[in-house]
Amino acid sequence: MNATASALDTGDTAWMLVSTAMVLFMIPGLALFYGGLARSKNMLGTMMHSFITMGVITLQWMVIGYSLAFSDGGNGLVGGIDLAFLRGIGPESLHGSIPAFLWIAFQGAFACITPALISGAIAERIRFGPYIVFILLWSTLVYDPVCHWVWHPNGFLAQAGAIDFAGGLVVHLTSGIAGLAACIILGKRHGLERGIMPHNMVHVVLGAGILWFGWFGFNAGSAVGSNGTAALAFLNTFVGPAAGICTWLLIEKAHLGKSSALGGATGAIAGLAAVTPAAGSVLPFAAMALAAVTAGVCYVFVAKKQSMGYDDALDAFGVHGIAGIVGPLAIGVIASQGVNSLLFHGSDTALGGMDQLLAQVKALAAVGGYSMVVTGILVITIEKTIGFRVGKDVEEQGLDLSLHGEKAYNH
Amino acid sequence: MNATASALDTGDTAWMLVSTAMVLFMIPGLALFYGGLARSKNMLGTMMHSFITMGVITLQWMVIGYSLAFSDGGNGLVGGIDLAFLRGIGPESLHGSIPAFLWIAFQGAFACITPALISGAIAERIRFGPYIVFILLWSTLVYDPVCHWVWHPNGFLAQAGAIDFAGGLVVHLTSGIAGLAACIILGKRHGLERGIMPHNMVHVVLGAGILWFGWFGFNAGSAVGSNGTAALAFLNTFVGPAAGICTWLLIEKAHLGKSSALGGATGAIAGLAAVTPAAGSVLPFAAMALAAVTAGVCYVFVAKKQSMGYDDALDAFGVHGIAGIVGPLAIGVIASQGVNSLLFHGSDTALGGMDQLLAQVKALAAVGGYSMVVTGILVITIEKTIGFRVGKDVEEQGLDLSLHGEKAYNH
Amino acid sequence: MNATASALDTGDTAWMLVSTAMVLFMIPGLALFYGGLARSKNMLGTMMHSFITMGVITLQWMVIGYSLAFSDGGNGLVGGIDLAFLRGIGPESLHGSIPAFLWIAFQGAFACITPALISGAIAERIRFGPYIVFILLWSTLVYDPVCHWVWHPNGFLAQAGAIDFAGGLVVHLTSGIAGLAACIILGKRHGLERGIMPHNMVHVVLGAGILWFGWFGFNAGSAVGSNGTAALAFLNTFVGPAAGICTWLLIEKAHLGKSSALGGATGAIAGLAAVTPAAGSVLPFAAMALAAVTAGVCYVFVAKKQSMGYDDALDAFGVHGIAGIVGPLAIGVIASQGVNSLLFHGSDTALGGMDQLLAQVKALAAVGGYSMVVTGILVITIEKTIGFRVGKDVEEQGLDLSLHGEKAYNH
Amino acid sequence: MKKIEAIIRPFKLDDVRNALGDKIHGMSVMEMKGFGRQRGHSEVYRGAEYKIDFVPKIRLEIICKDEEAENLIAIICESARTGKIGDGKIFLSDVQDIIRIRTGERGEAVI
Amino acid sequence: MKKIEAIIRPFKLDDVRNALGDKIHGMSVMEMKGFGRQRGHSEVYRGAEYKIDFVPKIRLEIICKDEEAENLIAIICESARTGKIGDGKIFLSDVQDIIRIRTGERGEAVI
Amino acid sequence: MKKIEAIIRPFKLDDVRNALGDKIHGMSVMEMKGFGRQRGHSEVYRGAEYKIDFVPKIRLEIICKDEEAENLIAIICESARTGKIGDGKIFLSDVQDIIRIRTGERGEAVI
Ligand SMILES: Nc1ncnc2c1ncn2[C@@H]1O[C@H](COP(=O)(O)OP(=O)(O)O)[C@@H](O)[C@H]1O
Ligand SMILES: Nc1ncnc2c1ncn2[C@@H]1O[C@H](COP(=O)(O)OP(=O)(O)O)[C@@H](O)[C@H]1O
Ligand SMILES: Nc1ncnc2c1ncn2[C@@H]1O[C@H](COP(=O)(O)OP(=O)(O)O)[C@@H](O)[C@H]1O
Repeated sequence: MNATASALDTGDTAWMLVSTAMVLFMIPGLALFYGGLARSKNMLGTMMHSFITMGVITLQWMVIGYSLAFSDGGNGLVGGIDLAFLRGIGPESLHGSIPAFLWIAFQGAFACITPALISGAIAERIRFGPYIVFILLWSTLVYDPVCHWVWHPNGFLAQAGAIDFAGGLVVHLTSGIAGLAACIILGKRHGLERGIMPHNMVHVVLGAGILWFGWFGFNAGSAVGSNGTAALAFLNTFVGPAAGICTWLLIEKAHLGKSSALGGATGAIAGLAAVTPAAGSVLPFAAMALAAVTAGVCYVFVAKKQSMGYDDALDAFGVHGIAGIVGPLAIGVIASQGVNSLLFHGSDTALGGMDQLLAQVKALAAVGGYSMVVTGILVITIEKTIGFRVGKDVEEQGLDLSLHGEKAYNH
Repeated sequence: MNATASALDTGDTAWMLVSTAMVLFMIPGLALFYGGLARSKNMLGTMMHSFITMGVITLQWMVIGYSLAFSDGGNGLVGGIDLAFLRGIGPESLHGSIPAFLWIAFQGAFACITPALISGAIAERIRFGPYIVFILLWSTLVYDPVCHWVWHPNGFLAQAGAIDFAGGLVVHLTSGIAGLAACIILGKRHGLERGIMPHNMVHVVLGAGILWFGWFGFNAGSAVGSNGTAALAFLNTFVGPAAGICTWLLIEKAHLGKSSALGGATGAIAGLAAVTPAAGSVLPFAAMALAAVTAGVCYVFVAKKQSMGYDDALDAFGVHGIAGIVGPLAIGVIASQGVNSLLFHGSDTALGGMDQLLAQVKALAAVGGYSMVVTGILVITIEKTIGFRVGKDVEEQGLDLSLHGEKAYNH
Repeated sequence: MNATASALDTGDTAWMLVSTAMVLFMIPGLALFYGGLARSKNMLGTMMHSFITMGVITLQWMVIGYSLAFSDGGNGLVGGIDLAFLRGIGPESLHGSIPAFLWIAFQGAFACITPALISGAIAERIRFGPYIVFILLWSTLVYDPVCHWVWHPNGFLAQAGAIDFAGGLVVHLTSGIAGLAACIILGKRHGLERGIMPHNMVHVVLGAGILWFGWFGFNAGSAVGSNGTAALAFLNTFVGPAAGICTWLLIEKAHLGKSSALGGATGAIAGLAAVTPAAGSVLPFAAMALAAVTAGVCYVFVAKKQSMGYDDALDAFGVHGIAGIVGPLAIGVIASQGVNSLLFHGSDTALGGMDQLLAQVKALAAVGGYSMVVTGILVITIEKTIGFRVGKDVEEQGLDLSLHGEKAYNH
Repeated sequence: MKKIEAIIRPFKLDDVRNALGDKIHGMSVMEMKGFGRQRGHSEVYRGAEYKIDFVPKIRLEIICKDEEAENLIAIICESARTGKIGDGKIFLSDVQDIIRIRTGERGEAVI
Repeated sequence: MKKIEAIIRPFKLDDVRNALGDKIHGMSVMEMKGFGRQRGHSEVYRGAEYKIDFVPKIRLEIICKDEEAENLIAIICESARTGKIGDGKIFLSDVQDIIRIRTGERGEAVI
Repeated sequence: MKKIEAIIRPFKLDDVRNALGDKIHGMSVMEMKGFGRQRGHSEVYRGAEYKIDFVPKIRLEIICKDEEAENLIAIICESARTGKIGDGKIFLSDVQDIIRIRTGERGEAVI
């Protein structure tokens, strides 16, 4: 990275140490959240889809991923391979006011959680080995380049002025769209028409709680320092989901007459995903409005998905994909309204105004389209060669026993 | 706030960012703790009682709560409305050495968890909508003013010299007393006489673990900085509950012949609540003694509650209320003994001695009495108008299915 | 302590506050991890084995443990008793750039978790009271002195140049060996020959996630500051377990044809334990290699334990003991290879080279042998006097009901 | 000897148990789900409503002497009744023999 | 009256329920584990493989009139069949009486 | 054909299963709670003690040929016995028919 800094700041470093740990803690949180939504026979398989990213994507990141995303040695589309194996980086290297190793870890945590999000769309019906192949390729071909486009100063979308504070485009849009593509290609789960219900809502609510906790590190850590922007991002990560919860529960009450715990949890996640790209860029009441709108749009997509004919099992697209579209777009809208003093907090860019909206739309199209196409090719190729989807027998017996030789519960 | 500070300190800010996240993480912890103590048919409803505060109280705090509690524009009884919608506060505003937005978030987390504590007293038998109405009114009419009394420099109890480091009065006493009032008014659960047992002790123990973890942020974060007072509060939050655990288990062993996991967890929570008001004001061995005494008193109240005729379902009063009385009182006793060098660590006040004890008693009476009266009026009004308590059918079927349309477990 | 520091650093203090809380949070994580591996009838008893350390060991640490481990008033074998009851230490005392009270808390957290690790070896068959007696004596006679040997500058192993960054020797070796000795003496569980399976793998995976999260505080906190060494330790704690996961799953797949969730979790823990002694001393790719090798060795021990005739119920020796041997040894090997620039990051010692390997071997022998002997004497004495192991009836009914008067689950 | 199998509402178990008092010397209890005339409930899941036919029930099994059956049935009916659809049913059938594992005793004496 | 007790594969419950449609007015469902000719599965636990004989099954209990039994059995057989070992079994036995708790009614009318 | 229903202590299941060996070709197992002469246990809850009547038990169901029943009963008695109150009971009753879902076969051949 080309950030220059004269010296390590212990306060900034302290916050980044913690926020990195918090982001990584989101992965067991996600495993619990997704697992609870699945059926008990698929609990462990579903948890493994998240958990394994901390194994294989971590290694990929150390070997090549970080370099592809953040080395200066590439062009606007992808980084070079000069930092493969972290060549030349040592414990004394700095990134801004924090150790370079810490920056690598922080970004590595993002690289791990993003493919895990995809797994929600194709849960309860995929093979484990091919899934690992898929996420390794996807991280290398989709995540790392998109990360470079948006977050490396040389990236073509960064150059175009796109704002994505903590990963609306890089994390939620890429994974949400990938989930949509993958679940369309791989088809529906057997028995879906009769309704498949979450097997353990306690896991879901606790998982959402852990995700929210970790998300403070995710969003406020994206300030890469312990400062006013971090505090702004923090407050937005607190009040945005609050608005998401209230919105979801009100719609649900109006629509179905009841407010559910899953509704509250989903509204919170939708709100969290919504404020992510904007966390350090908009003021709190704008973040609340953004989260409320996003939660509303997510509600519609999630409720209508049955009739749309694809089986986004745990709503990776319905929540993360939608929020990854609405969030970045809303920033453009807000920035274009000239209401900066009330809603918008500065920007890393000189654009603002209508240009900002165009930059956001362009980024959405580029990132969404790219993720869709590459994911489609990957999933089709894996399915045709080694086989991605499990057989009907395995699906009926459940992934846990069939693929992992375990049962989640042995009362 | 009238705190003046020249500059942001990255270390203080780092610690406050984390401690705010930790306090918020207590809410899923509390949801798990309370939920596990309830019956399985009420698991989600009970979790929602905690979880929903992060939705609605957060919004209330942003709109008006923070202003009522912390604006300088009021008097000794309540803040003004000049900071409603955080008017005039921006990402660059500071509170002492940390961003003002961070201070607002930290205090907002306290505002969320306090009403959640109340719900334990009236668990398993209340309607969801009226509960939301109740906590919104309660926060506005009880929490925000009391917070102002004790923690705003202009507050009449702060002026009187009352010590409440991290919320023995503001958090535990207000909510514990409110729980007592509410559960007396709403009456007992059906079937209580036959014994109602916790449905999942693993949730209870894990919830207690999460609460303890978050409590380090709660107490040591109340130093509003990364310094010696924070370290003192931290150590007290470590050793106090330890004494609480040992005390509870010993009493239980002597009384019933067995030491239970629930006893350990309850002793820890009693110890945590006990050291809260004193965390930054007493030395570690005083904190341990304080926690031990409190745990003992709580044991008696919890064990005797059956015969006292009210149904404080999950012991909101028996633990938090009692600790909220014993803790603040004990500070006065310690301060009045002239044993400062061994037990007492400084003070924000010039009082000390017997005056301190009087100040504490006065604060206890004011806060406890106020919370009791206002809560009583609120609960009776809600029960008579829209109805607070569920019907017998709903109680028998359980809140989860009846009110939220969900089951916690679907094996 | 003889560390000298002119002033408190808020950044260092912030990181140490958090990392101490994170280490303590490992204890509920361990309770969940171990508990899930046990049978449901022993869930709470198993959780209590971990949880109770936060009660009794905390008190022991305050009264005498800290002094025995860290006072300057002793010799090379043990500290003095001059710091008993923390005499002379106040909120203003510093340890390096952090408050002394914080240092005491951080080390106290280590003192709590270490005996909890032992309990895994003897799970599902011990009495609660005698277990408390055991851990109190063990902490006083084994943990505190060994801590002094290795981590106090005067300790004879510290003097000999042994490297143990975050506790491979002090934590994992002592407890792993103690577990082995204790489980051999106390004998096998009834019914082991028919296979005893984990009762709740979700608890195991979540517990592993919490442990990993906390381990960032454990390892990176051992830098006692917010700096480059902390970042190095952090990154190693991220990538080491990743290598552990991949290694375990690959071996399992090759050996048994399936990769299990428990395998992933165990590989992560093995990797974490492996990098612990080396976290601040080796570069990331060395940490990965170290973790991979350790995970492989652990796999063999865990898989073969049945045939070796002892019942290390939850693999306290098989994972922590083995990692506590391989990790410290590997540091010596790496340091002795003259590959410092690629693998090794500085050292607190002037040794290096082959001398370092000898110092490590000496430390291993001293610590392992001492823990083995003292633990053996303690366990035999307790078993012969008050009785350590439960009767067959209690074992059959389960610890929860028999000893604690509770059931974990009440559906 | 007779086997009385009663399907009742879960929250009525304690009442039934108390009403039977010492008229029985043992019984066995299982959790199950039933469907019948009682409408099930609807569950809400991410914007959609699902109709669940099965409701949780408790199944009691009591083995008794022939002459005790009528009385026990009457007690169960009374104590398990709420009067609303879904109170449950009792099935009566014959048992040929009964053996106490502990002693090997057989027949009515074992009850 | 007859009691039909059917042991089926868990994932076939919905099919059986749908196939029975309104030919029955109620049934009871329990989770259980069974062993039979169907090979159990093996579980992997820390480097070792364990053979688990018991497989999860669902047990249905339907009380019906004598003349309905054959038809219901046929429907269950058809809808629960996969053709692979482990599809399960149906046990048929006599029930002497049946009582509706809510009303106290007895006999076939209660079904 | 006969139905043998045995209520045993949970930790005896493996012993019983092993003792039955290949004398049976299948069985079904359910978790349940029972109360009988065996004293229940007491549970401790926040300073109070509660008496719990019901103890966890396992219920086996084996369908066998008439002539096999006595032998199987003897084996179960022996292998499930601890000699202490609470070992459980065995109920024997008639089964009228048995059907293999997979093939539609009926009668003793199916066992
Ligand atoms: N024909 C049947 N066979 C087996 N179980 C039945 C039958 N009919 C009803 N049940 C059981 O009895 C329960 C109550 O029956 P239901 O028709 O809902 O109410 P009620 O007994 O008041 O008429 C059902 O949930 C089911 O478990
Ligand atoms: N003799 C028996 N007694 C009781 N239950 C049996 C018996 N035989 C089989 N079962 C039950 O039927 C299930 C299916 O039987 P199995 O022999 O595996 O397949 P299939 O019915 O296709 O021959 C078993 O899992 C068990 O629950
Ligand atoms: N009359 C009965 N009807 C149904 N089940 C019974 C009956 N008596 C006992 N049982 C079952 O048998 C179990 C053991 O009986 P118990 O009287 O405690 O011991 P024992 O069989 O040694 O006399 C009980 O827990 C209960 O499940």
